[in-house]
Amino acid sequence: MVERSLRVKVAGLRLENPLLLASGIVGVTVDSLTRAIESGAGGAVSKSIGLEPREGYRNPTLVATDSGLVNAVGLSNPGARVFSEELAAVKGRRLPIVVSIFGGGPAEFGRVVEMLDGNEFLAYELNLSCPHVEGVGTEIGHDPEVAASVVRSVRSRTKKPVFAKLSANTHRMVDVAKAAVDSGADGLTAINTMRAMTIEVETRRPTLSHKFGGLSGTSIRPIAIARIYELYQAFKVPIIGCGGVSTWEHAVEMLLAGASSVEVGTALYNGYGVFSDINQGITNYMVRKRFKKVQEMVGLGHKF
Amino acid sequence: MVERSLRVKVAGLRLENPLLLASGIVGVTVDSLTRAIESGAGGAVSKSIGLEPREGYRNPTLVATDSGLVNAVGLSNPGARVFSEELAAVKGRRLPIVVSIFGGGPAEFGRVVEMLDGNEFLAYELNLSCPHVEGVGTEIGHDPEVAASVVRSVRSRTKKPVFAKLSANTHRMVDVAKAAVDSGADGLTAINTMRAMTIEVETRRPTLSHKFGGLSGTSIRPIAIARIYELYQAFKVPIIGCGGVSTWEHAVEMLLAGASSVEVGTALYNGYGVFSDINQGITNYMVRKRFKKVQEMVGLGHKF
Amino acid sequence: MVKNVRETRDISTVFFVDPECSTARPGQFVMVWEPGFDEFPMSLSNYDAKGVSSVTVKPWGPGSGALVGARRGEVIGIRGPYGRPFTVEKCGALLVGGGTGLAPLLPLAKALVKAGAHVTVVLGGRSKSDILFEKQFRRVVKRKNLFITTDDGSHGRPGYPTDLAEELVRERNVTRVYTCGPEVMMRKAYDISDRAGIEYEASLERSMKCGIGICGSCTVGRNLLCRDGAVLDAKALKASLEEFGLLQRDASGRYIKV
Amino acid sequence: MVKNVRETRDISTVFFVDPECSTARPGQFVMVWEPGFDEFPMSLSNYDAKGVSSVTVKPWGPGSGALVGARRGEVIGIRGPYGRPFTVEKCGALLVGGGTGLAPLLPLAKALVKAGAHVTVVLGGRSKSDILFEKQFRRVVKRKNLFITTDDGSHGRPGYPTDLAEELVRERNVTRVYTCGPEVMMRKAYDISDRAGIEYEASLERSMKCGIGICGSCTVGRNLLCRDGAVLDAKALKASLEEFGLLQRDASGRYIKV
Ligand SMILES: Cc1cc2nc3c(=O)[nH]c(=O)nc-3n(C[C@H](O)[C@H](O)[C@H](O)COP(=O)(O)OP(=O)(O)OC[C@H]3O[C@@H](n4cnc5c(N)ncnc54)[C@H](O)[C@@H]3O)c2cc1C
Ligand SMILES: Cc1cc2nc3c(=O)[nH]c(=O)nc-3n(C[C@H](O)[C@H](O)[C@H](O)COP(=O)(O)OP(=O)(O)OC[C@H]3O[C@@H](n4cnc5c(N)ncnc54)[C@H](O)[C@@H]3O)c2cc1C
Ligand SMILES: Cc1cc2nc3c(=O)[nH]c(=O)nc-3n(C[C@H](O)[C@H](O)[C@H](O)COP(=O)(O)O)c2cc1C
Ligand SMILES: Cc1cc2nc3c(=O)[nH]c(=O)nc-3n(C[C@H](O)[C@H](O)[C@H](O)COP(=O)(O)O)c2cc1C
Ligand code: FES
Ligand code: FES
Repeated sequence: MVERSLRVKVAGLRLENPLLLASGIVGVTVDSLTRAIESGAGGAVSKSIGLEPREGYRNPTLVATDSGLVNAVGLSNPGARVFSEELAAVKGRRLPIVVSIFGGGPAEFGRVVEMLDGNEFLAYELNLSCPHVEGVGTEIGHDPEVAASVVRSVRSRTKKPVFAKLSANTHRMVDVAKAAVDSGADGLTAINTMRAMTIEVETRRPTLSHKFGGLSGTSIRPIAIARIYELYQAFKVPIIGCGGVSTWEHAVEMLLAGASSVEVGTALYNGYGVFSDINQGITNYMVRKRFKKVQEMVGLGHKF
Repeated sequence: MVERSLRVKVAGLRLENPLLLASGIVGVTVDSLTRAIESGAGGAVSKSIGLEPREGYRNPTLVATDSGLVNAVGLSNPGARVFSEELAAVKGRRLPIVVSIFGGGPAEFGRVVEMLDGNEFLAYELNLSCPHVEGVGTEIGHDPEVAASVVRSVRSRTKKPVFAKLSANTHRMVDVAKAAVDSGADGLTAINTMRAMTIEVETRRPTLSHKFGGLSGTSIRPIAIARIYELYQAFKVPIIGCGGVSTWEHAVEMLLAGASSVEVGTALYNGYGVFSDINQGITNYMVRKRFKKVQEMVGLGHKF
Repeated sequence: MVKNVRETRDISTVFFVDPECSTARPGQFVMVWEPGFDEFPMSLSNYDAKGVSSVTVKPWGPGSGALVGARRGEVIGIRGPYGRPFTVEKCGALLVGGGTGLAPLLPLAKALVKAGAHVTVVLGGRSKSDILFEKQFRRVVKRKNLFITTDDGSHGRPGYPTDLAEELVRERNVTRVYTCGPEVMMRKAYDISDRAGIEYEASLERSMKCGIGICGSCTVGRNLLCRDGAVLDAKALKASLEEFGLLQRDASGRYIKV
Repeated sequence: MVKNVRETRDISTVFFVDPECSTARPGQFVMVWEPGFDEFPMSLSNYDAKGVSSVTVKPWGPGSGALVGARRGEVIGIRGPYGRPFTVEKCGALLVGGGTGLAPLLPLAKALVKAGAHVTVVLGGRSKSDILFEKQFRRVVKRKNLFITTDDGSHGRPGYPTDLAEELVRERNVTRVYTCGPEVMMRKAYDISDRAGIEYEASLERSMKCGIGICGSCTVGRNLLCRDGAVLDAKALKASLEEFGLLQRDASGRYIKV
């Protein structure tokens, strides 16, 4: 068998392969992030961490439908102080962890960074795009000016690379991205879940306790591909693709659209083996199509 | 078997049942609209008709993926003059046809109405939301002011009910809806397709000739449900639900979210029988749950 | 794409491998995507249990032109097989085809013979060098059951294939006419069958976008050709006689002459 | 919901019909949705080929409280069965359970007996009126293999079920301990098995949001309890001894005492 390195460099991050665990999927604890990495992910993004501990919404917080997964977990997280301690405990192990953070505005984002920044991790992903938590979600991600001030606040407090995670629930995504990039974001992550709801017909109730949630999984991939394609046309900074990837074809499709690396979330439904399966598929494809590096594939869908 | 009437009244439209054929699905010709009605649809919305004939984009214009259907047909249509002649030919048959129209701005919408209005049909649906045709699609549907002027232009030229069809690609959907309602729209249709793209990995090309298209089918239903729920909270005018309905459960879910009637599009993939199947399912549900009229179910998901 | 065989002056058969086509039946079509050019429907002219299949194509636009020029190893997209096939049963079958319309008639002839039908075939073309699949049909039906007509008389009988078909319907025990080719020819064959009171199936052609019953671009009356056809029988066509052989919808949905 | 059976002072068994549960195996759980209140994991205490199934529940929050009060005909949502079941094979089995932890042990006992295992059961409870499923277990195992302990000595042997378990491990040919109940008890049983060098499986409990390996709320070390458990064996638990029986994560992900 021909060997291929899957190594990628994304805004200074060196990853063994282009796959990352997406934020909020199993990665509430450093143990879970580690398991994803040991299962073959090039990196792992933590659950979004806020200033204070949050229990999130009452169950049901997730519902699997024939249209994909709809969730309103409600940004449950142990808070920046506790998570900082968890990170401190794995110091020296050089785990390729990206920490996702959220907050109610620039000041709160800044304080979260101050509490976490001393630890060993690769980068920040700013969750500007949770579609179902009032005050910390889309209010920030749909408004270019607020997004800019959040990115500036984070930028001034860390030397680590900063990725802004975008929402496709707005037609202004490219404007928000521009604000983030102009304010110092090193890269963009697209996309978060799509605002959604399901109603259960026997009980006639919205299924989720929070009623509104976010749609993820296969259903949203064509939306993600379109948004990544638009971002690649508009910006030079690297893009982390996210949304509905569960096979190597999906991952390659996202690279071709312009993503430099690819997050996998809902597909964890099929177990941690998804990372090595996808990597194997990408390797086979590269051999067959004679690509030497993953980077060569990035954005190739724009050639035509 | 217990009998149940499925009759509904939606902004003055009297329909035999709450199902409508969605715009752009088979309904390019009056023959096809008629077949949908005879197959059990309470009404049928035509392909969107513009001022001039349009051939649409080159093939491929549709691609079926594991995430649903992505299309960029490009608003192909025979033009208002020809379509008006087709409508004139069925005069007196009292077919429950809704005519969807599009245009580049208020003046163009107005002229289309002038050409069509003399014919016998139930109502207009204004396509303010095609996600993949430049100049006549989302430029109109994402901007409340433009939407308002389009609705005013149509309103002043017809006595027939007018429905504004909305896009979920923007976080401003409710603002656009408000502009439409304040300008005289009798009802709202939600949602159109979601902006999307697919790239084929063997050839590395965007699959559609137009590259960008719109996602429809099961994948988008939870997005549609959320938007319909929001509209029902905000407005008194009736809502026609649309997006990913293929079973009676889906249709009931949409009624519970607040839709007064339900359009079926991509599910025609399974043939015209979908209308009678869904109607049968709704009837059984009504019997089981002791509903006497469809109207009783509308918006029940808001009770909790 | 595995092979490209030149059949006549301007018609080529393009072979490819697609496992899903192994389940094809005579008269079904596929949507062929020629990347960067177009996507269009094509009748299957061959298919086997392993999915080795072919379409037989005459260049008429950028897509089919590119397909005819396609080289071994090139990637083309195939969706399908789609559509309602011809009826295959023991009967007195008369196949009347012209031009690339012979494509779906070749697998049909094979299937009918296998089903024990008595099969007579008329191959039509403008001139000797336009006659398609003569060799292939000879392998399937007996010499006395294979007829050729050319408009210019350069091969077989001079005249239209439908002229000969009319004679054959009179002289032989024909219970069903199967036809594919120019729509004017198929309409003539319809009128012949109608007068003779025998069954009739034709594979029509319309502008197709989706191939799966969604877009509505392929209507013949109330029928969607991609789902209810491409093979339509006399009953389906009877409702569209003001259209069949005369009018079709262009890509915008307006009627134009066929 | 088809039936609600009061088992003890505060524990009820709620029967329902769910065809998917007909494929359940001992130790698997379902997510029970009590509309308007909560959704929570529950071990299956009964299931049959027709999908008639049950969970046995002690009210501890709004959801389980509502479930215990649920009446015949009420609609509850059931997802599952989920999770890794207990190992069912011919062995020397000792089942140690307390409180509603006996729920998954009942179908396990039945399955083990069927598989030819030698099955001994210890039922624990605070007091006589807390002992669950005594009658049901009597139907499955012989009198001499069924033991009862109560903390207050009001029924069976006074003391903890684990005290008795330790004796039984010494006296009988026990090759695997199966346990479910309060985590402190299960940890004790783990230590006993570990010292005796025999196999061990426990069904743990953690806060669960999704039940399908997505949300990460149910971690025990690197294991997701909903997928890798709820039944974990000694090997899986050995890596989490600083946690097992001592700490668990609350809904925010912080450690709290079990
Ligand atoms: C179901 C179906 C499937 C098709 N599949 C394919 C395909 O796979 N590939 C492809 O390239 N094309 C296909 N076509 C296109 C179709 O074959 C062409 O429209 C047809 O062949 C005419 O094109 P031509 O230039 O070859 O024929 P022409 O050269 O115009 O004529 C061919 C023959 O038809 C006879 N004919 C012509 N006009 C008349 C008339 N007025 N009355 C009676 N007979 C007449 C001629 O005498 C001659 O014998 C398909 C068509 C149909 C209906
Ligand atoms: C896999 C799993 C599935 C579960 N499924 C359900 C379910 O379906 N329904 C439900 O309501 N709950 C369920 N639970 C919840 C669980 O049963 C409770 O946590 C447990 O029963 C304690 O609650 P209790 O109040 O009944 O027990 P308690 O009354 O506190 O104690 C029960 C028994 O455990 C013994 N015990 C108590 N403390 C100790 C100790 N320190 N050392 C040794 N023994 C001790 C007592 O002596 C007594 O015999 C499940 C738990 C697990 C692990
Ligand atoms: C249960 C769940 C929790 C999530 N939590 C977060 C989160 O905390 N922060 C965040 O940025 N994205 C969160 N997401 C979004 C995912 O990171 C990802 O953007 C989305 O699920 C689309 O990718 P997928 O289709 O591969 O899952 C969550 C998604 C799910 C399903
Ligand atoms: C092939 C195709 C063509 C469409 N054309 C139109 C159109 O012309 N006008 C319009 O308002 N919507 C059009 N739509 C959108 C549908 O009317 C509908 O809003 C959308 O497909 C979601 O519903 P569904 O999931 O039931 O298909 C089209 C959709 C498809 C799939
Ligand atoms: S080709 Fe689209 S409906 Fe037939
Ligand atoms: S409950 Fe969500 S991962 Fe286990």
